[in-house]
Amino acid sequence: MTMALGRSAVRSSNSGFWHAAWYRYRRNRLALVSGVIAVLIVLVALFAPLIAPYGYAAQDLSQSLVGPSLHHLLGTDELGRDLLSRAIYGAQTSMTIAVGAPLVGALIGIPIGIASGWFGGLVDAITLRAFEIFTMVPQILLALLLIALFGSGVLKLLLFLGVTAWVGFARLARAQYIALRDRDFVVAARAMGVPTWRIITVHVLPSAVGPLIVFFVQQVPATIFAAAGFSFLGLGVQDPTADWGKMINDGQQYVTINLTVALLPIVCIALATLTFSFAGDGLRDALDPTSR
Amino acid sequence: MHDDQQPQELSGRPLLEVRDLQVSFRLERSTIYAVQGLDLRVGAGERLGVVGESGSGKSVSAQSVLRMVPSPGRITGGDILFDGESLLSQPEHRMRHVRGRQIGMIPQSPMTSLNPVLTVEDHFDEVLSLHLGLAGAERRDRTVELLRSVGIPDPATRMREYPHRLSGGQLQRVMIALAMACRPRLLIADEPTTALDVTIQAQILKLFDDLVAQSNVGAILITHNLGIVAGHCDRVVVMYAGRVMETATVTELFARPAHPYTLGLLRCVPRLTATRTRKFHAIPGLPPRVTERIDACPFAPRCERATDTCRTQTPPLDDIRPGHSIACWHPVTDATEVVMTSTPTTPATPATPATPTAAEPPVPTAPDPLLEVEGLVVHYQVRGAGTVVRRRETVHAVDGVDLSLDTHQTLGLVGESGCGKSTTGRSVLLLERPTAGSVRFEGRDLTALSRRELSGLRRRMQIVFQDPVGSLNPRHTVGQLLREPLHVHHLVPKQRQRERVEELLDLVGLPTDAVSRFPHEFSGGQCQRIGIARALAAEPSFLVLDEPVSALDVSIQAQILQLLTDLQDRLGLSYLFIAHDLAVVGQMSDRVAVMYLGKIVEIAERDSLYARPHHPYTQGLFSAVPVPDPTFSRERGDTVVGGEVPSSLAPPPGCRFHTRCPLARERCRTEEPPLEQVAPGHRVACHFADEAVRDNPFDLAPAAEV
Amino acid sequence: MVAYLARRFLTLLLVMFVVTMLIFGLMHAVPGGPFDQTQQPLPGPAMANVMRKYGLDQPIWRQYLNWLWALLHGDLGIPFEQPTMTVTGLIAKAWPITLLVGGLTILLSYVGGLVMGCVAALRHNTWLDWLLTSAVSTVGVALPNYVVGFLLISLFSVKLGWLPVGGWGQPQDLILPVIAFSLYPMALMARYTRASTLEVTYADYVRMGRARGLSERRLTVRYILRTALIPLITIMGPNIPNILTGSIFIEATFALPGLGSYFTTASLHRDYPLILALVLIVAVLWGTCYILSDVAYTLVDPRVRLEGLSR
Amino acid sequence: SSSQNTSSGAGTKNALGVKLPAGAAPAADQYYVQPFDSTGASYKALDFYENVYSRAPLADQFDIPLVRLNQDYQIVPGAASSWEQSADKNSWTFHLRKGIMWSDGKELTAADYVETLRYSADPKHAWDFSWFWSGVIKNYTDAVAGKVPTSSIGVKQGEDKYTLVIETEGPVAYIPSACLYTTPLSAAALHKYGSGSYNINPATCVTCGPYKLTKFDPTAQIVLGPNKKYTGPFKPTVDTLVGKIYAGGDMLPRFQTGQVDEISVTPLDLKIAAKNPKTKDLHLYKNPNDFEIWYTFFDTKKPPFDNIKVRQALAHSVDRDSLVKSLLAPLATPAYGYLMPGYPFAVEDQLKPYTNYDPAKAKSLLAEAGYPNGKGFPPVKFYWWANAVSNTEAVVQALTHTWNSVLGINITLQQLDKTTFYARMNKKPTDISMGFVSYGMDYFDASNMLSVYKSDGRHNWNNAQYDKLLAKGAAESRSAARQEIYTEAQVQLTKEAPGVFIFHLLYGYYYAPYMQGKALAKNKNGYDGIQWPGFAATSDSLQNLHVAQNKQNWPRQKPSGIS
Ligand SMILES: Nc1ncnc2c1ncn2[C@@H]1O[C@H](COP(=O)(O)OP(=O)(O)OP(=O)(O)O)[C@@H](O)[C@H]1O
Ligand SMILES: Nc1ncnc2c1ncn2[C@@H]1O[C@H](COP(=O)(O)OP(=O)(O)OP(=O)(O)O)[C@@H](O)[C@H]1O
Ligand SMILES: [Mg+2]
Ligand SMILES: [Mg+2]
Repeated sequence: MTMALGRSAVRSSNSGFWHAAWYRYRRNRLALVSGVIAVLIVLVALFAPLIAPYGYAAQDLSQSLVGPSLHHLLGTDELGRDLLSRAIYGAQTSMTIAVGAPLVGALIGIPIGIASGWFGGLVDAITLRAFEIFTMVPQILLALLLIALFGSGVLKLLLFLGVTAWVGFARLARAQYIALRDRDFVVAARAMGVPTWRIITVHVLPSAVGPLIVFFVQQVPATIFAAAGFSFLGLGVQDPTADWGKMINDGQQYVTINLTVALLPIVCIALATLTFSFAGDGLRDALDPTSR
Repeated sequence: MHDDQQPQELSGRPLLEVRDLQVSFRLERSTIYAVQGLDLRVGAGERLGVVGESGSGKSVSAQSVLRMVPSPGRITGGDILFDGESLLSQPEHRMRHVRGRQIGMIPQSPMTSLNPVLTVEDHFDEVLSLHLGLAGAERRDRTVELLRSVGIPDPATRMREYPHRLSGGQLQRVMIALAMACRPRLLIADEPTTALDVTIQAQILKLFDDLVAQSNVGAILITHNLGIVAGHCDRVVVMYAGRVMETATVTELFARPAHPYTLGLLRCVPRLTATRTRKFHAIPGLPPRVTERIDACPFAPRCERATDTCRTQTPPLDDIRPGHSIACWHPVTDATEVVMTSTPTTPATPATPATPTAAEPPVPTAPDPLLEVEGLVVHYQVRGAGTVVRRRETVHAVDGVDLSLDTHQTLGLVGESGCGKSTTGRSVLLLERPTAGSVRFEGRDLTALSRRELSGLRRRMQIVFQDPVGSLNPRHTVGQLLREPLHVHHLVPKQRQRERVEELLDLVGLPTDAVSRFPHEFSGGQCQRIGIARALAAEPSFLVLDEPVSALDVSIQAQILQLLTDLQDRLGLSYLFIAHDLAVVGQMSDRVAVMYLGKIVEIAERDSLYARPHHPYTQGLFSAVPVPDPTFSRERGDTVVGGEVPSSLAPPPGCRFHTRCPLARERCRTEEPPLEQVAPGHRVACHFADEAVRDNPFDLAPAAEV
Repeated sequence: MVAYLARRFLTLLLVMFVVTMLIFGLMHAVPGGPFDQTQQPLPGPAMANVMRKYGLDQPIWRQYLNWLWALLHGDLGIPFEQPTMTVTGLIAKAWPITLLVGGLTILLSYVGGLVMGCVAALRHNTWLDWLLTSAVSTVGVALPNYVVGFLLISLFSVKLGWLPVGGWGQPQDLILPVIAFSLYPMALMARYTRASTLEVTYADYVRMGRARGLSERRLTVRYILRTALIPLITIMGPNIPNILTGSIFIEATFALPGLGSYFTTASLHRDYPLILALVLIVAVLWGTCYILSDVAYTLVDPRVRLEGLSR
Repeated sequence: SSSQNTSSGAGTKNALGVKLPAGAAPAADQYYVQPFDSTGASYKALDFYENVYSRAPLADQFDIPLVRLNQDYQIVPGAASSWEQSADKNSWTFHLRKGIMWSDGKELTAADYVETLRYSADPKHAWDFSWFWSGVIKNYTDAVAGKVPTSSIGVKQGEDKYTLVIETEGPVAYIPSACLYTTPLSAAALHKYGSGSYNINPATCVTCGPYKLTKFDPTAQIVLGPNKKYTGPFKPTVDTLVGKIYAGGDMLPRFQTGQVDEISVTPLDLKIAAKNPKTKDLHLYKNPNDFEIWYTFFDTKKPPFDNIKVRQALAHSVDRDSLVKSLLAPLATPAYGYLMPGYPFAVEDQLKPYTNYDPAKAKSLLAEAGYPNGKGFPPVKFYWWANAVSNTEAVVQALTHTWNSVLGINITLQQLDKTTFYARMNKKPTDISMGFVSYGMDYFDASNMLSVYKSDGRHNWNNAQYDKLLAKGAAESRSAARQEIYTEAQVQLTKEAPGVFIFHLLYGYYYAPYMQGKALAKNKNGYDGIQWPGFAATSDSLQNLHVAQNKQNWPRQKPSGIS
């Protein structure tokens, strides 16, 4: 029997899917570079204290707004804080929020979406109304009220953005599960007597997870944006914590005085959003085993 | 009718001549040589059949004629002469006048081939004004006339519809009318009926024949079904791996096939034989992926006659007789014999007129059938249109079905699309909760079981689906797929699982290294083997086979059918075999049930049914099956089941078939015929079954006479 | 159709009821009231007077019912922030500005995005495709719009002096805010248009159209674009309410006296009537866009029936 | 449209009949455009007695207060030409000028003042500034509380309609200063319309000042045109006032492009302007405006700030000089006490021992308080709200950093929106144990600013002795004696450190070069630019400002809607 099979490397059956995805991902050069940068950003964020030459709050008022020098590779801000260090610590804050908020959203949204897509009926009807309610409330207004009520800060911002992000995840998960619910391979699993929870998790989830992961990755830049918006209103991350969105708002005023102060966070955000969206696109293709 | 002995092209210069056509697709890391030196010619009024397995380059060749090979593909050599003029050297704007005006095209999937946002009329307006400069009332009249000529009822109103409001059959009629709109001189039909039901297929092919005959166009009919070629073509080209293997007139080809590949194809076509066969002739292996130019006979790896010459030298396409050429180093000389031996009983015709009583006594029925379905009803509630409160409408998918199946037996279930076969299959497994009725499996009523009891029983009954790829989880490796049932039912201890998976793979004829691969890395036939292996993993005693071979090429189809037959023998399985093709069902089943619109209209022992179908619908189905025998096809009358299946939202009252039945009269419209015994084990639901057997409205006469 | 509209409208009402109730409760739970002073708090009796004057002394459910009752009479109340006007008057004054900017933004971003997306798709895999898709999406997707706005002001107003730095009154005032506001939706639009156009480009019916001898231009316009644009309705529909209610960021950057800024000031001032009015506006707009995009969907795509639509 | 008129209007008359001074631009150019940032503001009225904190820009131009302030913060006659305190010191009598006419034809009389003040005490009106007269004018507090009718408050017509008598609860020395806040409503209009809101509608506006309302659009601009029926004593050269209202955004570019004639600059603006060739040579006008003090307050009833040593430690660990120098200069001076030097009775040197920068002392104080090197000091939240003029964001960060690094304690910042901040701060007892706020004067007397720290006042700090000193100071009319009392009060306050005083804000202004006049010149304290209370009816700057010929070709843009 002739086997018209592709690559013949012997792979362990469990890692197979991810292995293949990784193979496809690697072939996409833009996605690969973006992915590497994205990972670097995350690493920088994780190891900020080790990498940054100064603390994020370390001030030297006598060194206010100086340009790049050997002491301060990228110069300092108004309070004489090292910009490079702030950008590095900024990665930590921004990435915590940008990754944490979608995570919260996913944790809330995906189970709801799955339940509503899989079981339909009343659960679905209620979920759909909840979608509408959440979409209809102006986000800024809600945020301001909640911040006035609970205060602001990295964690609270993260929670707020996460809680409002659930709808997207739920919608997507719902659509995925509705689309997959009646597919033959799912029916086959039912025919096999596989318990419902196992069908939902082991059989359907792997097919649904691709778009969800992609959505997650796309939410990362979107969340950086949203958080920056709150900083713009002065209601985001608290000083002196370094955060890119905050640094943009603080720094843009200095564009004529010290260009690095204004540009550095913009470059950081642009880099992060772009790499994450390219990486997201790459992931979408890679996670679909049927794409070339 | 066409005279097959005198190919018309001899009368002068052919309408279309393709010479040594080469087409290749340059992909990122490989090149696909889709067509590697194709020669063919079509004369006016001639119908050329192009057959070959999937991927053999049929469609690409057709696209090349219109210079429409999709993007990475390029015509790299050869020439295409239309009416003596080379099409390849025409500038693009001239080509546009050839397309649609000189050459019409009929697509494979009519459902996706019309612009969904334009009405049917818009499509006609476009071509008619573009090519013929028609406008206004004249254009409208022409459209109506065209649509009428392809049998669209009430064309003046129907043409204002959007495509999605028309059924597949009607759409294909529209596509044909559209292709004929400017009276082209050549018609290319690329598998025009693959997406359609047998009955509709018969209607469309008849239409095709009529049009070609009336308008004297040359026609290329691309198909993978040799049965169609036999009935509807004058000459045949057999393609394989982008090359012509054999070409001859239809009669010649079927009478004296000379290429082993042609022979192979012929032998694996399912036939309406008198008795059931348990031996299938398949071409082993798979068609190659033509990623390089093969300097050898491309068929050699699958050919039992292949020698070293075949593996090292390309055989030229040589005439062995006038008008019959083949590319083979070792042509089959005594083909008739081979074909004959491949079909042990009398070929092609629907059997000897054996009286049911004279037939072999059926396998003695066990006192307790394995599966017993009584009064099965499955209704779906769907949301219909409504004013303030949305009306709920009922789909009568299955409407009172009784079936029974004994151990180690196969029950065939046939019927047109949408008649409720799959629904029956699924509700038998309780994958769909029956609205009413009972399903007894191994003596227990499944509908009364608790969830837990049912899930325990599930491993005794499994299902294999039509779409081999879609039924396998694309994210699971074959290993995971096969281990799942073992895991769920705790069938084998963990450390033995691997061994068992390998056993299963072996059972269905797959190599053990398939374990770590994903479904999409396999061909359709291989996927179906995986699907079967998965079904078998749970060690069931009963399988629902829901059109397990409909999506496969004939050669692969035979492989799978053989596998299923062998497995049944080895493992003592019982099958509920669902198909829409009487020939396939006939090869597999001990008993056959014919379904129409949610009801069983006829059920009998296989041989009894095939010898003497009683229900007009059954007879219609028989007449629609394409038979790979030109003589028979030609002699068989061309009456086909007209019309289309009514909506199952509102099935017709009385006998559901009355809307399409040539025998229907008043009583049929009001009174529902019961399923009555006409012979032992043969039951029919028709008020006029006697008359049907006597008169045979669908011209099954030749069968009765032989 | 009528039935569909009626049903959608009813659910919309229900949802709005819940939304307003939610916001009503929330805004009363927040510390600080509309009449709190900063330097010196009002003396108790005076404060009590004010509260009584505006009905704020009543139990909260009462207040909500009062508001609902007034709403039924078309009365949105008096903005605490600007008691010299009615809420309706204030909105009538601010919203047109936002609508103008938003309308132009929608126009620019949709038309621009469409053209870019189509061109990119039709010139698939060429440098033009690359330029359009990457350049626009880089700026549009990678930078917050107020940063874009700030950069635009720095360049065109302060440095070159070609355009006003912001404000309202002359036609030139519109240019920079509209550009800054458009970039993101434009990038989004371009991206989706490109994807859906590419998808349709290889559809069967386009191939068949070509096989009938239709010209590429006709195929592009009647076959590819017409169907490629259909999914955009559902994708872009939800963005419209956001754009039409204005962006606080754009309005702050360009000093536009539009509606967007009220979304922050109203809640910062605890301007209850205004907050609720804004919530209503968004809800109504959102509901309208939802329904309109459904209806539009059925109009452009004959395959879709309203009843069957679900998202 | 931009007018760059360089022709002269000297000698011609403006719409009010004022002869234009030498070097002045033509009458058509005698308008003055001021920018206002409406972020966080709400514009409810144009009259002080209608609403104080939510007055719209250009308010209080429709009437004349009893007294006015000159550039040197001296009280000068306004509507009253003279005033005197009664012998028992329990009342003051003001003598009004005759012949000042309202635009509805009635004369300005004592009745207008009486009715206006009664209206202010009306519980139904719920005036937001009623605390100002509470405890000052006789029966005022009771009237506000609704215990007595408003007619019983101590504001009466004297012997004739040009005499106004104000009876006080006890001897109040600073009544003339306080009477800066006496821009009256028209009694007739007040009766007719029931409230002072008639003045925000050009059709119903009643004025006795030099301007009348021509446009009131609180989201875009407010325009005051010349009141041609004006009969009062003070005639301005600038006959049209435009208040441009912006919802946020940078003011500097608006000034640079000639949309407005003046801006108030932030420390950041100065840095940016210095880089710009067009603005780098502009003269920076600066003055204390309302003598704002920016300080950190504590809830002294809650640990750890109930410990005076903790508070003193915090006070000693701030290096105000360098903080001001790097973050605020030249727009602030370090604050060693609550009152800004230059403000009545302010002292500085006596206070420095309690607030000077002395990290060692700070550390030892903290150790004495039981937190050696900050050990055991609970984590504290430091609340603030953003204010660009005072560069709050940078200042609070610098402060936090200083405290944390000098004392080894853990203070974290928490920003709030303004409403929430004040709502929580003003709660009784306060909901904020440490926060950053400012206070600006309401009238030019130490009693005003110092009363902030009265018991049951703004902050949660009680000191009986301090209260006694304030009461004594209010009753004392001899200046030297008052100085002594207030010095003692300031020492008391600073020593107890219920707050850490950081800086006194100076307001910086840029005026387009054609804005000229004595109003912009340096006053006796050396400050320049239009002094508090601004270009208002309560100030003499009205007569001392004009638009000169635009010799520098500054790109002035004439706003729409003025003639
Ligand atoms: N667009 C394309 N890109 C790459 N390869 C293609 C393309 N179209 C066809 N091919 C390849 O060309 C070969 C011939 O394809 P073609 O569609 O002509 O086969 P066919 O005989 O029509 O098969 P089927 O019965 O499945 O329609 C196949 O190997 C196919 O993979
Ligand atoms: N889940 C469902 N909801 C509503 N209607 C359904 C559902 N499943 C099937 N139907 C309808 O029930 C009828 C029978 O469908 P079924 O799939 O059993 O037909 P079939 O004979 O298997 O057809 P095919 O040959 O196309 O597979 C059809 O009209 C179909 O549209
Ligand atoms: Mg094909
Ligand atoms: Mg089926």
